[in-house]
Amino acid sequence: MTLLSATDITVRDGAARLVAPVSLELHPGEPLVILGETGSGKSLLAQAIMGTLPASLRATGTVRIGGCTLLAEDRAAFRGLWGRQIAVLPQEPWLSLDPLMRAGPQVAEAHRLVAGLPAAAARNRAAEELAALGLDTAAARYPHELSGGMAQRVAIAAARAGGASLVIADEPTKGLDAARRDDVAALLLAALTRSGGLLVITHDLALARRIGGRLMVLRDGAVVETGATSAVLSAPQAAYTRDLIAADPESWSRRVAPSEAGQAVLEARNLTLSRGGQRLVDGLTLELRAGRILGITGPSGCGKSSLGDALLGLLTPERGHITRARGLAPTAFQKLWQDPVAAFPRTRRLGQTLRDVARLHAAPPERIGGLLERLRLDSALLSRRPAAVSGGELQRLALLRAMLANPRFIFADEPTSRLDPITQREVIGLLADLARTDGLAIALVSHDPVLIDRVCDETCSLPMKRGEHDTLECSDLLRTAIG
Amino acid sequence: MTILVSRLVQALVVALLVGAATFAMMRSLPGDAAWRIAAGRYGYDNVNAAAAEAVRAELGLDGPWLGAFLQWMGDLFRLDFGVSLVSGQPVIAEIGHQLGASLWLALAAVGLSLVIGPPLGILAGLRPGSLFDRTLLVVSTALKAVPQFLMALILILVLSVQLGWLPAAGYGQPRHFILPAFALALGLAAVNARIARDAMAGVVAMPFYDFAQWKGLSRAQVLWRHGLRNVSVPLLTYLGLQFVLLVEGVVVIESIVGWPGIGHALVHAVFARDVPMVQGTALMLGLGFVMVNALIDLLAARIDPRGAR
Amino acid sequence: MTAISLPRALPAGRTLGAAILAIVAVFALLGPVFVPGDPFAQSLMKSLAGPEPAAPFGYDHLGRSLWHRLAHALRLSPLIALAAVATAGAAGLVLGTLAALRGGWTERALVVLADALLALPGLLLVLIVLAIMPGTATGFWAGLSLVLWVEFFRLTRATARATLASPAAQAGRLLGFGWPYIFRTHLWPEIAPLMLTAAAFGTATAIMGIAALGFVSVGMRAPTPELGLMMVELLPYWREAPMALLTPVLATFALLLGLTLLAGGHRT
Amino acid sequence: GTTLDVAAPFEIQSPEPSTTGHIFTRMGIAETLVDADPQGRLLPGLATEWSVSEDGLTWRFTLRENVLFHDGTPMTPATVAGALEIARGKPGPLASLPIAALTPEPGALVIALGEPVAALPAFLAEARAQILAPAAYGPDGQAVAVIGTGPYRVTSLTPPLSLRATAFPEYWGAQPNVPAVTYTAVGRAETRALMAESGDADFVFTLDPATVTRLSRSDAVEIMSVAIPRSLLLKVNAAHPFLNSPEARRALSLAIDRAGLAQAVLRYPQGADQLFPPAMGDWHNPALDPLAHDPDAARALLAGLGWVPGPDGILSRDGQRLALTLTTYPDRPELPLVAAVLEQQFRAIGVELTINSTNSSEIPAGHQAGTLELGLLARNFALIPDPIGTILSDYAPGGDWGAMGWQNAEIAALAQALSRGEGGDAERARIAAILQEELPVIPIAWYQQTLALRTGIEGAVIDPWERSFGLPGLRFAE
Ligand SMILES: Nc1ncnc2c1ncn2[C@@H]1O[C@H](COP(=O)(O)OP(=O)(O)OP(=O)(O)O)[C@@H](O)[C@H]1O
Ligand SMILES: Nc1ncnc2c1ncn2[C@@H]1O[C@H](COP(=O)(O)OP(=O)(O)OP(=O)(O)O)[C@@H](O)[C@H]1O
Ligand SMILES: [Mg+2]
Ligand SMILES: [Mg+2]
Ligand code: NI
Repeated sequence: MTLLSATDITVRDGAARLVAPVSLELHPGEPLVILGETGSGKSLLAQAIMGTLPASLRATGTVRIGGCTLLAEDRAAFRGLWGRQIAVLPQEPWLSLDPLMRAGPQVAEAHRLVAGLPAAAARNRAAEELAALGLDTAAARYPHELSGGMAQRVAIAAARAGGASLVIADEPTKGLDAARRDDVAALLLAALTRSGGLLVITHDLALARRIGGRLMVLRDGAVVETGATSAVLSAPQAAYTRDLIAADPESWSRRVAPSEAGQAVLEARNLTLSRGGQRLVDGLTLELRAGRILGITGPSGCGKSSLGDALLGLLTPERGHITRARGLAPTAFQKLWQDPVAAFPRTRRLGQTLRDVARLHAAPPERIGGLLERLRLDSALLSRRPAAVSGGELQRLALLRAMLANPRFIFADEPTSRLDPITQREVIGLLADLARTDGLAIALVSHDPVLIDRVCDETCSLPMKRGEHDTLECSDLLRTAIG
Repeated sequence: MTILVSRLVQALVVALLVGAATFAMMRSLPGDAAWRIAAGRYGYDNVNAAAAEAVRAELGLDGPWLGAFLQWMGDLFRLDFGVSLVSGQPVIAEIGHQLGASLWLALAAVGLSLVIGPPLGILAGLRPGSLFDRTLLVVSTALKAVPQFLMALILILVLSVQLGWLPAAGYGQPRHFILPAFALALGLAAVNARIARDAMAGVVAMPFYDFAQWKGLSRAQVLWRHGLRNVSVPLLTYLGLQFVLLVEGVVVIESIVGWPGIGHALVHAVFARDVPMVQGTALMLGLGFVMVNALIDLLAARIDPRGAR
Repeated sequence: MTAISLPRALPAGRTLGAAILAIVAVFALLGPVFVPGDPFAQSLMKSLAGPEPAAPFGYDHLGRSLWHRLAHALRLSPLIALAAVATAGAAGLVLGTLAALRGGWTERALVVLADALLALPGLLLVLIVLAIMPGTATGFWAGLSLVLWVEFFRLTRATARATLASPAAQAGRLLGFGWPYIFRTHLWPEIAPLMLTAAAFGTATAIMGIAALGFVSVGMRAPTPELGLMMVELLPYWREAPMALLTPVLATFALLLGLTLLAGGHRT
Repeated sequence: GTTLDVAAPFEIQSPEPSTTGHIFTRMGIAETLVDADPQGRLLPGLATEWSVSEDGLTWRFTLRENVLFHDGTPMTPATVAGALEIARGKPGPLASLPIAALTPEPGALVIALGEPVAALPAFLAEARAQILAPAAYGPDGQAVAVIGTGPYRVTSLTPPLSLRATAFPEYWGAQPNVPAVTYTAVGRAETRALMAESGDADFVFTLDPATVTRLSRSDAVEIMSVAIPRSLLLKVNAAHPFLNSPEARRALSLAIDRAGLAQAVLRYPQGADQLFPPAMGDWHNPALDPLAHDPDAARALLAGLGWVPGPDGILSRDGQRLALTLTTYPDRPELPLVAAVLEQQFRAIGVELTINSTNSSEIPAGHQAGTLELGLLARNFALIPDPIGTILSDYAPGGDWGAMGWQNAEIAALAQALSRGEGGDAERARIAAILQEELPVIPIAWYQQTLALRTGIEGAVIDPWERSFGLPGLRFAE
């Protein structure tokens, strides 16, 4: 018996085919995990199955849910399934809750209006469910007062309140650290009853292992491999899947530290940082030497980026000194941003931007070509704008841009958090190369302890301060996203 | 709390600005104030050198600059606006009378415009690019292109002369409000329909709006429970700004329907060089704007707890 | 990778807007060439007479050809409005960028000033400026600029703050670029579309503002053909010659519609 | 209804007679010692009769008995003297009179003059000479309430736009037919017309030309109009180097198409062919050569003065363009219109005109400062019901609203004599002739007063002296 079966789903944007015919089945009690390259069509596939594609795209194929068969192009037909048959768990849970309504009512309204409970009963049910998820106090709070994990749980409760047995979750752990990731996985599995279904899209192999069930690997809109999750992960058949699994930091070999330490490029002594009236870093002392990689870890919102800003002189420390090695140009200190798209001028072609930098630093134009080759980038990319190249490519272009300024130090702020494992390995590998060959000092920020362990010569772990960092960080996200 | 403090600072600066600007500008106006005041008082048939001299002697208009300015600001901060140069009545009493008339008119107009504009705008915003959306764009542009005096005239012609439902002009009874308020409201509605439309289109594009539907709520339920709530915040913020636009309309409408309000008084005061009246009126309008916006800030903060801006 | 799902119809709207404006401009510039005539020449005996070949839109109350008056009005009114909008836009851009760049007291002072100016009815400001320079185009330009700059300032400041704090601008600074480069490549592309929308609305506000002032007898000086003034002049004859009155109203409508469509879509 | 609603353009500033008195007399609330009939003949008002001494210096006004103010207090010689004493302390016609003393005597008021003023009773018929009760005035002489003696008593006064009044039961004369009246100030002529049409106002005062044509076709209202002693004229700075010869002024006059203006713009049957309109009775001189329209003659006159046309058709002389600024005011909507027409008609003879439509005070102020070049204005010759008052102040020798930079000893002597009560028709005709010859001001049109009356109201009479609406005489027809 199948809960859902989708046959020959394609998605087109005009003439361009974004998802090739893909078929899949969901069975009761057995989760399905979809892995794949960035931009391979995972989200579009899920959206086509749920009838939630953006209006500009066209889908074909058939979807059978429960007793009825629907045509993928007939979006209106899916309406009746939402909430009652399919619980849709969106990618960004804190953006999915109405910012102006308290959490409780957002769950209760589905009980009342979808499941048809009377108002008082709906309120009680919502309160019970939230309490069961460990959220007794959250019911009366607004979304911006919830942490990411809390918002995630509220969204799950709200999505399922209508009584749907089938849960579809698109990257539910994006941007979360390991502990929080496991919480979410546990929650999704707990919601999966014997007769229910679960479909999870992710880049994260650890999450895939936790979920189990069956696995499907996508690339360029087509299925590369399917099978039981544990089987595929332990014995991948397709080459791409093998690469993917091999690219997991878990399987990286540890970097060999250069024998002799270079000279100090940057020193921070007794550094104390505060932001928004909150002490983030207290009396930190560190030294960055040429050719060495310093790992910086710590939970979300603990001040990793802020520390970088202070080291680069973008943020004035409350106390302490930062000394740069004598004789280095101000532009010898560069940064790689967490989100590379945001770090390029939106409207300018990439080539133009790079040429501007080369001209400013009196670098010969051939230098760009040389670096492109070294970073294994196609020169055709230069005629595009930042939004039109992939994340991995852009991160490498960012590195290229920084290299044009002849840096001695690079602060790499979570440079791979949005990338799939293969692209992630490429970028990190490049950084390590640069440290070795060019003698760069690098500070690498990541929330993945394994990655840090494999690459870095030494580690600086920022502790989580007491207080409500969690909440604050979420509210920041909300504000930038909505405000 | 910070809302109120920042608005308080704004109010203070408004007062200073009004004080200094009215004083400086009215002093630097071309021509002679005594003459203008005399014309305002005695009318064009009777203004002559003797009348201007009498005014000059009575008001001591030839005093030195600085002393007059300091005296002026001092009085201003004691909320003593002095006496209207034209009518001889205390400014505060005149304004008190007129402000009431204008305020009710303005409120009636805003109320009416809210009944007309946002519902249409929301309907259009739900389906951006639809025929209804485009029609609304054309109609609201047309409403903006008809000057308010013409709008008032058309309404009088239809509602009073042809249908005989409403009085053409006058002041005093509730029925006198309807026509001028309507004339003002149509212009405002044209604009706030656009605002509501854009806000609604924005809200519809938000992930939470989709998510609410994915929970299983019907379109109407989502609109009612999530759409309106989220549209109301930008609409409310815009409403605060609208009071400034309203002043322009009020001036025109008041002079066409014979409404004893502050806009009408303002025009007369500027012409007659009635400095205390101009200052009092401008200050009242400015402070009124600040107050309305403080209220709106508070209200918006209640609806939207994420903190102002 | 959020998909930009602005309706495809939008560029069509823009094209239509541009087409309307082009027609208006062609009429304004070439109308008097197609049908030669003088916007000031009166023939009292033709007062409010209907159209004829020499005056395709008929005559106004003083027997002047509406065709020619309208063509000239469609040069003057948009000119004043655009000049005011340009000045206000430039001032708003400079001060807004300055506020976002300098921060601190400069920013606070400018914000308070803009807020306070906003609290004063624009009409009052224009009235006072006009009392100093009565009835001249310069007076309107000055008064309207004073009113309009606040919006451009607010817009620029908000965008500039966000943009300057963005990783892209930070990267530019780190790479050693100067402010002019940052302004050109980062700020301006973000601000320009917003400015366009605000400018379209500002132009509409200015044109209607001039009309409203004409109504309280502080408009342009008498024989000058100007849209607002034409409406005010023809108002007394609304029943005798409704088409004469509607002529400037329809022209204003076309102008506003063109501007609205052209600028459309960039409102968030 | 039992209430008669009046709509008129004048705003109520305050209870003060010096600024708003004309509304109170028009509405039949306050009265003056002397009254006037439509022909300008003086009639008894609060004074029943008056006489003057041989030397013309002492006037005696016998006061009406049993007159009560609206507050119930009786009118006495002392209260009358007090009211007039306050009135002449304020700007107005009374202030210009050589009054030596105002003495209350039993049953009468005696006015002693420093020199003879034959028109004194006419001065006392002016609205600002209205008699209010002592309680109407504050300690500084400013009126704080309207307590008059007229047939209507104020029940509410709400400046700037409205006033209500009801019949005063103890009025000394006949009770009015209409028991209650209201007054609404409506500045826009269009609105007033629509109020007449929609029935919101029963009596609408002052209609604009365009409205008259339209309303006269309506059954709901009746239009009445009468010629009034008011002229639309061009005030000329005769001291200006371009305008200091009578030929130059005559050229300007010849450039004006008065008939066209009157018909198309003002919609009157005819333009002015001399300064004084027929409504001024004795002052109108039918024997004068009418002013004509002849642009060719105008050009010839200017050429005779040494002006030659430039490339753009504008004349110039010694390198100076014949460019002048015309100052006018929008309070009367027809003035800017006429100015626009003049601009074209003057251009036709090579004179460039810049129109400055501004506050009305700019004309007298420009006169005083000597900076005015041309002023377009509407002059009321009947500020008091005897035009000699206005003639004296405007042309003997010159005045804020009259001749500028122009003096004529003969006119001055004639006017002084008339004012003293010496001379008659011959002197008046001579004054008119001199003005026609010299053109210190250029007449353009004579005015008509028009009003709209709701159909079914009877007994209306328009007062050409603009003193009264004649409300007590009105009746609602059955
Ligand atoms: N609305 C759209 N219009 C046109 N193309 C789109 C649209 N949405 C997505 N795409 C394109 O379709 C492809 C697949 O997108 P999709 O979002 O499904 O990728 P994904 O596998 O979910 O990637 P990620 O892991 O980055 O979320 C991408 O190349 C993307 O650029
Ligand atoms: N511009 C700012 N003004 C005030 N507070 C800020 C600012 N930027 C960040 N913060 C606060 O400082 C704290 C640390 O932020 P930071 O970005 O350094 O954290 P992080 O460790 O990099 O977190 P993440 O892993 O989410 O990137 C957070 O609580 C955040 O809310
Ligand atoms: Mg995706
Ligand atoms: Mg960070
Ligand atoms: Ni008025």
